[in-house]
Amino acid sequence: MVSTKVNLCGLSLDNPIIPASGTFGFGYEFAELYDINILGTFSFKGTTKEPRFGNPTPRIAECPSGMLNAVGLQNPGVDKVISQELPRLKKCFDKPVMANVSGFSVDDYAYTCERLDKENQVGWLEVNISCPNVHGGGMSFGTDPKAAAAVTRAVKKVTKKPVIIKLSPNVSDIVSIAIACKEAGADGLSLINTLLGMRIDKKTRKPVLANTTGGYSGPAVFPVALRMVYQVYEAVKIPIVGMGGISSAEDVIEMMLAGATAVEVGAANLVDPYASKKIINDLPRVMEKYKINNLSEIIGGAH
Amino acid sequence: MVSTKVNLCGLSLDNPIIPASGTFGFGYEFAELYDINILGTFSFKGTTKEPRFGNPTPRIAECPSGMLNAVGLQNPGVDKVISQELPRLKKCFDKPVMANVSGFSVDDYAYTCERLDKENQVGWLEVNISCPNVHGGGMSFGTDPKAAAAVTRAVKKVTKKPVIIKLSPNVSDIVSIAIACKEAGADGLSLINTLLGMRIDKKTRKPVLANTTGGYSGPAVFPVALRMVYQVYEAVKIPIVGMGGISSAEDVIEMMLAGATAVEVGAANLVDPYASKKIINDLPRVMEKYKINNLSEIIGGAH
Amino acid sequence: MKESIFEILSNTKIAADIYKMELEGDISDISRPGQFVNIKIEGLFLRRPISVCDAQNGVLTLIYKVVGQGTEIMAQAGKGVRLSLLTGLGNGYDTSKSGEFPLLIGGGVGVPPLYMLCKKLISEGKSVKAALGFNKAEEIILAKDLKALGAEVYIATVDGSAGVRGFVTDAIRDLDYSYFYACGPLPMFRAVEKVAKTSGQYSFEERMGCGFGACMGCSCKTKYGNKRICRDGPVLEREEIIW
Amino acid sequence: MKESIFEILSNTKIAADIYKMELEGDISDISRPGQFVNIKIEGLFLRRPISVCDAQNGVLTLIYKVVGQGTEIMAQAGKGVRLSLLTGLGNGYDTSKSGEFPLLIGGGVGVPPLYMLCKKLISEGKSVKAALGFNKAEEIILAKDLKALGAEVYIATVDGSAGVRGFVTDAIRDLDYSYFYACGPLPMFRAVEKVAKTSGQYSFEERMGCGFGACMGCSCKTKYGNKRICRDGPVLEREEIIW
Repeated sequence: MVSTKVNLCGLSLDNPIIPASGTFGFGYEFAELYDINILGTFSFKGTTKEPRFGNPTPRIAECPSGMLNAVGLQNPGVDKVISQELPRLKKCFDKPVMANVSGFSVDDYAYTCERLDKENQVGWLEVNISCPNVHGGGMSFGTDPKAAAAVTRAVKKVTKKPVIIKLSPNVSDIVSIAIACKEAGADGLSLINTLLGMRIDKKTRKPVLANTTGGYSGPAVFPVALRMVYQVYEAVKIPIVGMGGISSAEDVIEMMLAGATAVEVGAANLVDPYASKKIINDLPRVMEKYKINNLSEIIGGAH
Repeated sequence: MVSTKVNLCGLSLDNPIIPASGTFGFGYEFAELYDINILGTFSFKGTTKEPRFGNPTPRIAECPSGMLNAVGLQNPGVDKVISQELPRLKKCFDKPVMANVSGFSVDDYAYTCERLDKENQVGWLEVNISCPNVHGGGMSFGTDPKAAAAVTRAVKKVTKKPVIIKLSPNVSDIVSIAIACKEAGADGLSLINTLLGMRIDKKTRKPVLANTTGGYSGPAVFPVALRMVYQVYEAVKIPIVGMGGISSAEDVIEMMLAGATAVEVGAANLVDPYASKKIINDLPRVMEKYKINNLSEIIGGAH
Repeated sequence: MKESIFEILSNTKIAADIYKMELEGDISDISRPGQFVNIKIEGLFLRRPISVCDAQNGVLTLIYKVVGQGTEIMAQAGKGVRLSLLTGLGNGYDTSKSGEFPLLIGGGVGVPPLYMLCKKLISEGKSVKAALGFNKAEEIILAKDLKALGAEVYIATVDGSAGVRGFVTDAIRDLDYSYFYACGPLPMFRAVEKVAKTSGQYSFEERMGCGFGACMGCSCKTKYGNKRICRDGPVLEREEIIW
Repeated sequence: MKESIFEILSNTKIAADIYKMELEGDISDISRPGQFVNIKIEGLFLRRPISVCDAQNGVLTLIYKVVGQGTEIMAQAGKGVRLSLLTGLGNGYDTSKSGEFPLLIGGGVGVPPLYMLCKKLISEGKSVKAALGFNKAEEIILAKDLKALGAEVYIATVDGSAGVRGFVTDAIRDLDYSYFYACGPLPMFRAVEKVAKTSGQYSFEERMGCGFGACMGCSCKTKYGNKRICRDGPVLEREEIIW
């Protein structure tokens, strides 16, 4: 009997599978399809201080082994998330949820995190300093070690919950950002956010996305994500949530060998709504294939 | 009758199709398969001052819609390239060839470029400041605007031939590198080199590549390449050679709409040795599909 | 919503660039006309949403136009090919508001979902008029089929090669109707909006990520707040739309 | 080298994890035993190199072991499936150096290319011995076939379930031979190198990019300079190898 349990920043997960923010809403669309309590946890839709509609459409484009999105942090705002989404989630999810937070200033991040810190349903704060689809904010915090550290410090001041900083892959040196976040007090890191990409419609000769560029996700980004998780694991000894194109239990093993304590599954949920469930069901078989009894023992195993 | 002619830094190309350095050797393996004079030109194997064996094997790994390579600039060195490869090439290729040059110091680059400047067969110098697979050099020049400018200036001093600087995508801000190269006198830019990636063998629990990481190429990187070409075209008005996952005439059109004057075809040549020929043969039909009479007119058309 | 495997029974060209595909599979989740299915296509990452033309006796009928990579591959697929479909997607048309003599307004490849809608309305004892707009006679689809269901069909073609010359709005100007249901391109909607005399419902198109409400890829603003075309739509009521 | 489409005639399991695939197509470029083909596999980017077991009368025979993603997909492919192959890759074995009584040394899934080599040597009037090493009796392949060609076959198995107990080197110690041709895993080569009494040729394996000499993905150093396993190899002469 194999064990899929892992410990993420002090909280135990039945398995390391975490649907990624922006691909799982606030959970209840998927709760209609299967019991989402089988998940390790999930990261809910990126939440900001104020409600946001996000970018104009089209927001989605097809790519080789992946997709672009330029949703732009559409969300009801932290007030409604607390007053409406969390109570509704409580009906279908008993576990601590990962609260994904974005902002446009250090104060934004601190405000939203402080509000969510008071919610018992929230187990971790995943602070997204890497959204490529919003202007004046988002990714800019994720490409400068000083700004990344400033956000981390501000958030740590207002919460006792574990703070996981979500990093951008669109940088020359992700290790320097990771180190800055760790030294500013981050309890964990999640990576990678999407790669900045673009498609052009050859008939109209215009960008496919109304936002011109978008975030690339799907299996195509997996080798880049794996490399960055491997590099960050070498440099900082705080837990890493690995993500980027994970679509099978085999991918989960590979990402954990690179150094991930848990993994987020993103685009795969959009193509197959049962993807996360299937991965969880496949894990024990794949663990046996690779002679793994205790999944937590392979974390960083490739180093 | 459509025209596929383009002008790259003062030299006319019958078509914009250029097999990329490292995927076409010095041409003659492919000359056994088809008349390589149908090409716009090609960029020969990255050449350094001294001969290099490159990295230990395995050097290659499979990826979703692409591959990793960590060859590490294996080449016979500039002396043998001039004394053996170029004469042999002359027998099967009448057009000016693009000479791809790498180095480990500014002086290396200058030395090798100065030697190749004297060769009539060489039409352009493509200066690779972005190889992700060599240590102490290669990519480090491509991730710092000052170093990129220093290489560009040194090379420009020793040659009258058009100098095209090959940029790395593994940076926070490729536009700043592009501007630095242009201001240092670059006649053109080629992008993107490969994305730094990695795979792990789940059975051995070790990296697949002996070099641990490698360069990711193939259709998977096309949306990232397209985005960077689009951004660089907005910022600098020198010709861009666009590359990254191009495998069809449709891709060529899309890359030129983003701002490329010509394109390099890389990984596609390795999977289908006739890929570049097929793309050239398909171009007129695809141009008609999109109502393009003169290919050079669509350069940057999406802006 | 249900994920299941369908097998192609037939896939034939019925007009310029327009194909009719019949598939066998589990249609139990398709509850309303105006819903769509999301199809996994070999070699592509995202599924492709196609509106349901008809669904009965375990057979799903799709009529689609070849407009890009996805539909090009679909058009090549032959009998016996098995495809993964998500079924029962979208809200679909609400026939309870139709009144006694509703009007269907379809433009080009927007016509197919109106077929299943027409069937339902007629089964509910309503007398249905259908106004269909096309570029030219060769592009006309489903006109005979709607007549066969018992609808009064009015045709408009841009080049006048069939029916009245002009747009579908030129065909409905003098018609009497209790309610309308529209499906077609956005310019047609804007034209209809100007001349429509009653309440009605429009079915919208948008590039989608998931097709079931998870990714927020196809959001739009309405008078009653943000809606997801794939889940809260694709059918919106005239009164809530912000043009 | 030639790029052409082959059609699978049969694809059957012949031992633990080992499959035999017969394909029909243009084999005119396959000129020597020890060459390989590079196969495009649906859903994967890189082709997969497989050594040629036999090629005659328009039929190509491959014997391969399921070791990863590519060979797993190959093992699923049934009769009638069409595959793009690059044929005539690699230098292959040079039989002109064999002398009158050459020895073939094969380990596990390294045995298949020795079949076509054996055929050629025997057709040249040479008397051939073949020493084959396997883990256990269930993994033995091609022993009967080599006998049927007229070779004297010696078997070694690690668990002693067939032939002599031990490695293939334990089976060749007392044999007389004029030259040797080896194909198998690197540890076997190192063992052979210690006991071999004559000159010979080894066929090497390496992860390849293109398979035809363009990408420098499979380079190795030899006493006569750098060589590409895919084009200057896979067969190297004992004298040039740097161990």
